[in-house]
Amino acid sequence: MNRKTKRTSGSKKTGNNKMTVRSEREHDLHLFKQMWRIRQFEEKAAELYGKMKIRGFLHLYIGEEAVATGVTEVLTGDDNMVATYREHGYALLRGIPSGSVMAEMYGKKEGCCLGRGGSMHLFDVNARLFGGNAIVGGGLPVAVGLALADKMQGNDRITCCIFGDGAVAEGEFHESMNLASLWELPVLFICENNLYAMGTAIRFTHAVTDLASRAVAYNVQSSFVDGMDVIAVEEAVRKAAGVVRKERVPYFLECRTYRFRAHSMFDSDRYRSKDEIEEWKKRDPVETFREFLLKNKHADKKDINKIEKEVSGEIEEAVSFAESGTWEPIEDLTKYVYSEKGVK
Amino acid sequence: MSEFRMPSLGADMEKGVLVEWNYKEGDRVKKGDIIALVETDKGLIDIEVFEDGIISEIRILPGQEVPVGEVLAVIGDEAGEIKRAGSKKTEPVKKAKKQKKERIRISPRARRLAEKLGVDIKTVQGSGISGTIDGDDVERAAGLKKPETRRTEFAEPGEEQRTDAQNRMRKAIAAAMSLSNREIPHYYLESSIDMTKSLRFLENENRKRSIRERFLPALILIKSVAHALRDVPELNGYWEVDQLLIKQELNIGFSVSLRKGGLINVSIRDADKKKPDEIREDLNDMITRARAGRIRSSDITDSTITLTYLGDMGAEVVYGVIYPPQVALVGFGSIQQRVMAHDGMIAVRPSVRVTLAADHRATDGVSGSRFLESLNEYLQEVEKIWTNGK
Amino acid sequence: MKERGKKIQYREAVRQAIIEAMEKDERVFLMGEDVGRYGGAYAVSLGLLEQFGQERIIDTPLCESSFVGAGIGAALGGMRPIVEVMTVNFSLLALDQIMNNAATYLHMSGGQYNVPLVIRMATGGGRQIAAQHSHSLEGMYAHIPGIKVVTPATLQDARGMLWTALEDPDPVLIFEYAGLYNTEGELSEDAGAVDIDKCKVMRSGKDITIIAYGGTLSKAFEAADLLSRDGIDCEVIDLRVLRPLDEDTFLSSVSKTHRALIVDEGWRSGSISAEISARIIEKAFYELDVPVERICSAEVPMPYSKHMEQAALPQVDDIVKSVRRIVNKDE
Amino acid sequence: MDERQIKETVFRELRRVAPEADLNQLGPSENIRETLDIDSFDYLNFLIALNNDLGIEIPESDYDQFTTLEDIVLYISSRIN
Repeated sequence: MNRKTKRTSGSKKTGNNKMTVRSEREHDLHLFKQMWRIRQFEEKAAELYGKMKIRGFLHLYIGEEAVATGVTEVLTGDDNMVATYREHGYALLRGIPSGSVMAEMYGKKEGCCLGRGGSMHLFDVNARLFGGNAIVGGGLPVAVGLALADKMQGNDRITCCIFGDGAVAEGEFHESMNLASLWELPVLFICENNLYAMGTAIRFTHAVTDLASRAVAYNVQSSFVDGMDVIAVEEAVRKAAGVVRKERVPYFLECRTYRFRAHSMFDSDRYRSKDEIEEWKKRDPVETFREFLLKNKHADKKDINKIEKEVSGEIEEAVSFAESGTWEPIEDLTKYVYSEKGVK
Repeated sequence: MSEFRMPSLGADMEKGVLVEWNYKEGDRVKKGDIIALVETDKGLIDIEVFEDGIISEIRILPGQEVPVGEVLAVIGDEAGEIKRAGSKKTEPVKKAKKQKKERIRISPRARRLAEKLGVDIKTVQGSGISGTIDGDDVERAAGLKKPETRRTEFAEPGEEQRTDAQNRMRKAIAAAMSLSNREIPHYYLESSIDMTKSLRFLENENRKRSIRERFLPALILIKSVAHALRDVPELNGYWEVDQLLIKQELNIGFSVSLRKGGLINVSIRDADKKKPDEIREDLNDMITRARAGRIRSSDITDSTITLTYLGDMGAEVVYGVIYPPQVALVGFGSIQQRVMAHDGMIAVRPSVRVTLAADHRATDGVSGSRFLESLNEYLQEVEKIWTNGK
Repeated sequence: MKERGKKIQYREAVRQAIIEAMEKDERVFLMGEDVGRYGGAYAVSLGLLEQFGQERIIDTPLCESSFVGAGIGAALGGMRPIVEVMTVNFSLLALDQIMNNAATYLHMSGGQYNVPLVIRMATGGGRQIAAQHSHSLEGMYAHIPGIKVVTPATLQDARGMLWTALEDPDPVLIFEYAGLYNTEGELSEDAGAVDIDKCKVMRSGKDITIIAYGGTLSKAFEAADLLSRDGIDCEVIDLRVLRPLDEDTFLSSVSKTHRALIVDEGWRSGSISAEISARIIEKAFYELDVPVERICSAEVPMPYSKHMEQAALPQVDDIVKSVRRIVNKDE
Repeated sequence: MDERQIKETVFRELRRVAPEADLNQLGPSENIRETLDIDSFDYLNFLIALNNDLGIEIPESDYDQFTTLEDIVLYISSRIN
């Protein structure tokens, strides 16, 4: 954990819109807990997938927790978010109860989308989460549109759009960056560069692997940050979001991170070496932050254990909530294909 | 008690479709009655029964296609009457299982209407393409609708429509001709015959008769061919497997062209024994039936040789193709005025070019030319053969 | 007495609809290629930039996927966008956004997110602009649950469908047959919103039901007139809406005439006419006297040369010949 | 019997022999047998029919006066009236 930049004070606004002023110590514990929630949730999801409770595709966020934690720490509850299929962390941290996320992955009616979306398509109106989107690059134009609507209606919120290094090669990345810059729209583009587009390393997918440098072609401010350092990520996102919120223009932030698990449960992970994974695990965002807290006396064993207990309780509850969930009645199959008459 | 079977109505016929019965179970029939109508590649043919009796059981339903030799009905003698009364007669046994049952083409609407109105779809005449029955047809059959006339003036005038029957006939003729071409090594002989004497004889005969009994030139040709064949019997027979079977009876197949195309060889039985008037009447009946599309089975069976005469407006000469299993075919061109040598001088005479096509497996050129010679002799003294005296 | 409407062009009727919508609801805005300064590729939006300003008449770069996606986002964000994709041919670039986002958000989100978006596209061939510009793919879009597909063929529909579509909480695709923009007709002064879920019997008859839409409707009318001289009485139905299909109207018509002919400029295989034919056979089988027939474009990439293109497209002559064969049962 | 009635009778008998022929296409001076493709057999039946209907004898020698519609009508009207 390299600690070059001096920390600004704790965040004025936290993910859940309450004005909380925390001491640095409380703030760091909060960050650790958020990451730990994601880590435990994803580990449990992997276990439940093995037990056939969760089916279909499952893309785990293990290794990238620092990015989601940093990003959601800075956004307000009123900001929009458009994410991808690797969005469990964002869903949890944007305030969707872990039980309803787990139930959604079980396909239960109590899931946040009645079990229709599943792991890749988590939506929540209250959290202003406009989806997990399983089409690589599919969410970018939608984020641009959301920002366009806000600009037209004079709203001061910003729209955060999350995508991977794979999406940067999609035509829609180019089209969306151009539109956002051309129409001066408040879009925060967050690129989670985990070095692999599914099974293809970045050096095989990009002529220019320094993704942040792409933004200059669209006259969009950009920077990159070590995606394994939650403090650094939070700093970078705060700066980026500040530009977007104040200057009402887009910003492109590349978070350089790494996923410790395969692309998805079907992936045999042959395209990278075990050593490379072990090397990156040495910079595990959760473990390195735990050591940092203990070393700097920001936290002691008791605090950490308390967090770990709370989180494991939350996860147990989430699982039992999902287990006891019900199936959506077949009769509702065609519900919501179109709106019932009169719904505005 | 005897079984009435599907007769073979032509050497190449394998099966026929029973179109309709003229009698029902329990009816009395006598020899020669036309018991049913059958459709073959050659067209609709009336089937005669060859014995007296009572129809005790009808086995095949109208519309069914059955192979030659299949039992169509059972004809009992007087006793048959009792037998039938005793056992409860069930519906004629449907032999449909093996053969393809002729599906009635009927639209879904018509089928439902027929059920509703209690109309038997087998009795409904379909006005649609290839006889398909539609709702209006059923309503008409149920008397709910007056017959409708169809406006057709936009159909291109004079456009010939080949019906199914004509197509089948064309196929049958094609099959026979190609078989003949493939298997029969034809040899051809030709000669020109002065017709002056025979035409004059005919004119005198016709002058004595009313128009109804007038003879056409074809009669002279038929009678002279018949007598010439008596002199050269080996041209009158069948080639069976690998040998010639000379036939006792002498039935001349006479080619009759049909108006909308196609050809039927009607069989003039015992052409050598029958009197000219008998032949004229037979010919008249058979040609009228052929052209009306209602030929009888007996009209076209067991010809032993074929004679083609293209008529007075036909081509000069015709080189025919033998109808298997026959071994010869006599072809007459049109009777025309031609230049001929007569007693060393040029003369213009009505004459006919006649050809003989013969099967080289069965006969040789020498028989052929003897036939043409005797044919010529008879045509010079027609009166001799006319009264049947030899 | 309904006072006589003045003569206007189809494109003018569409423009009037856009103006009315933008005046009535400030959430409505028009976005698309060349809709502002150029006045629209088919001059539909001529003058709208001057009237509403560039905040609400937005020229987009040539990026169909993202400006259609932006339209979806703006609709999610509370606006009522009208996105104009110049022609259906270019909409293939935005098909992912339409199918995987617009049509899917509501259902996949368990009913949380509506996408009240209208997308207008020109469609159809017949103007010698060759294979890549002459597609008629409205039938393909009508395959997608979650969106509505309408095809205004008359002035009343061109004028009236837009407002109803904008009020609909779900995405509506409006296909304007390019060949119709120049056509003229009368439109009454008080013409206004019309429904977007019903077919319309435009000409009643007893011998056969001819189902057509968009570019083929006028051909069906012409054929019906010719055939009336032969004493054949055709019922002509304007589909108006390809999804959801208003079955009741064409099924009851076929129950009267017992014969159906569908005229569709799409390619035969998997076309909207195939779907309609299947539904007639499934639900009006016992009303049929003859198999349902279809006249569609030849299954070829549209050729440039005029004679070839005309040979590929359904023509009045084809309709007349088919109806004569069906009704008069000649070979 | 006027000319129209004779022509009608002739057409009726011709139609029996050549049902599908289009008689109103038949020119007055056209050779009937060639135009309507009627062979000697059918033509004899045609003459027999005229004999039945009109009771006139048509000897073979007169055949050459029986080739066109005009000739036939003339021949018959001269015999009957």
